[in-house]
Amino acid sequence: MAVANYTKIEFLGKSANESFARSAAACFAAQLDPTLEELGDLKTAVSEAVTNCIVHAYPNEIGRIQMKCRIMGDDTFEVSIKDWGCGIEDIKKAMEPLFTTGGEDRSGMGFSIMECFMDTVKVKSKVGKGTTVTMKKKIARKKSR
Amino acid sequence: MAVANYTKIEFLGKSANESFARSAAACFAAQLDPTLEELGDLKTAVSEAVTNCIVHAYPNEIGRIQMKCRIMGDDTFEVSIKDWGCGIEDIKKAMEPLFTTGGEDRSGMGFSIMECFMDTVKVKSKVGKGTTVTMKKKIARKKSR
Amino acid sequence: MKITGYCKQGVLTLNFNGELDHHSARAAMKALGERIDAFMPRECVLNFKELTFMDSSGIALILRADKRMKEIDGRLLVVNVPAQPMRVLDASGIDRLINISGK
Amino acid sequence: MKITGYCKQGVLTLNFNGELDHHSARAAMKALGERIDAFMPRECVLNFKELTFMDSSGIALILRADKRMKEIDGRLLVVNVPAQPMRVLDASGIDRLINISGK
Ligand SMILES: Nc1ncnc2c1ncn2[C@@H]1O[C@H](COP(=O)(O)OP(=O)(O)O)[C@@H](O)[C@H]1O
Ligand SMILES: Nc1ncnc2c1ncn2[C@@H]1O[C@H](COP(=O)(O)OP(=O)(O)O)[C@@H](O)[C@H]1O
Repeated sequence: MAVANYTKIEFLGKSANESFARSAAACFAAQLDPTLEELGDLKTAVSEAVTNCIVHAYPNEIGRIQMKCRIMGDDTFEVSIKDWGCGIEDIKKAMEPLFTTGGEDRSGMGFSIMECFMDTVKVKSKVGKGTTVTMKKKIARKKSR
Repeated sequence: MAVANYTKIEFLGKSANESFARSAAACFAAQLDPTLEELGDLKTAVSEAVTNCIVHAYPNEIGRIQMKCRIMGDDTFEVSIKDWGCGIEDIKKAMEPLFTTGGEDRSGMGFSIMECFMDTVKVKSKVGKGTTVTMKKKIARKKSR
Repeated sequence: MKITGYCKQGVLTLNFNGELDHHSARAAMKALGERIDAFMPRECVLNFKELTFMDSSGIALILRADKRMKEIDGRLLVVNVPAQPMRVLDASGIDRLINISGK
Repeated sequence: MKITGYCKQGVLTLNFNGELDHHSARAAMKALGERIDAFMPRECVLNFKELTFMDSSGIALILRADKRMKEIDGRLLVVNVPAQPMRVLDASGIDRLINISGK
């Protein structure tokens, strides 16, 4: 499927940038004229993935995060969030509901929410190298709603 | 002055991205807790600079645009907008009010508005290589308002 | 950007809803030009009440609308201008040429 | 994120205003814990009416507040939950453990 539009956003893994990242993704996705619910779903999924970079990938430093947003010709919104942090040893386990290495501050529901709100969620990771989470969601055309 | 936070955003020179670019800049600047007026000024200045890349730098193609936003330690917001387009031959002339090479669709007020709404506007350009516009604006602290 | 409007007793009122930038300006100019040509009003009122953003593309649009109205011996008014578009109009000095009033 | 509240007849009501994410959760949890400790209420009501965004950080916060309330033999209620936070609560299944009501 051809890419109709894209943006690449690089930012620091500071918690103040969580709201920037999800808002920027939503501003870009606005071109697909999504419903408020679809927009909320995208923002939530991006917020989870970006928070994971800040909390888990870079526990002791302020690392670099890269977010790529793509609008595909078939009105699918694709977003990938990449870090160069600690990586995930067992991806399958990490994606189980309630699994967390984050203690009481985290719920272990991050990946479950991404999977619930997006059509597909793919995780690529290498311990010591970093993690990329790629998510897709088809936005319904206004006419067919 | 130390950089407290930054983001680098790359996007295509499609006119649909004008609203994305100014909104993304505003979302990032939100960390400085600007007034509505300051936020409007930033959005307007970014809109002018990004539109110039799309209209003037890449008249016959969809080029690449890069926007860097920086929050400085002294609460200055700095934004630079870069293209790899046709460049500007006479920068001084280009910045004069009402000067335009864009015909009836353009007003020739882009640079004047940037200069009016931002504290400083700097233009670097090389014909055939591209243009970078760098603008700064100090955001007043809430307490001292 | 959505433009709606009506013509009553020679006064064409056009309501601008949304953001007026380079992306939306061409379609807005077309809609405006078509309506002026269709109604040939003696007065054209651009109602900016619901205009959420405007940059210098809006200035070009206002100047062209003014030119078109003068050609048919009519006049142009811009009314209900919100704060952000008003700052752009102020910065441009266009308020010395066109009849503009705020919100 | 701003939290305001009052305690009346053993019922501590806390109003959440703004976005509840990882960035704001720590301060929110601190404010919440301090108020529960100060008033030792029999009921704690989290009023989400003005909560404009919430991600899974909010789930962790609710679960901790629930745990703290159970320790002092009280109960936790979450009320006036807007659409987006409600979708997050639904997806998490937390609505089976906590008393939650929508807007
Ligand atoms: N970007 C990442 N880098 C390293 N580890 C990660 C990353 N994202 C997730 N993880 C691991 O996966 C676990 C589960 O993540 P998640 O489902 O989002 O829940 P939570 O963030 O609440 O822990 C995390 O606790 C962490 O161990
Ligand atoms: N990024 C750019 N690349 C090439 N030329 C530019 C660029 N930005 C501005 N210019 C030149 O400077 C002129 C004045 O720009 P400006 O004041 O923004 O007014 P306008 O965009 O309405 O023409 C333009 O007409 C164009 O010739």
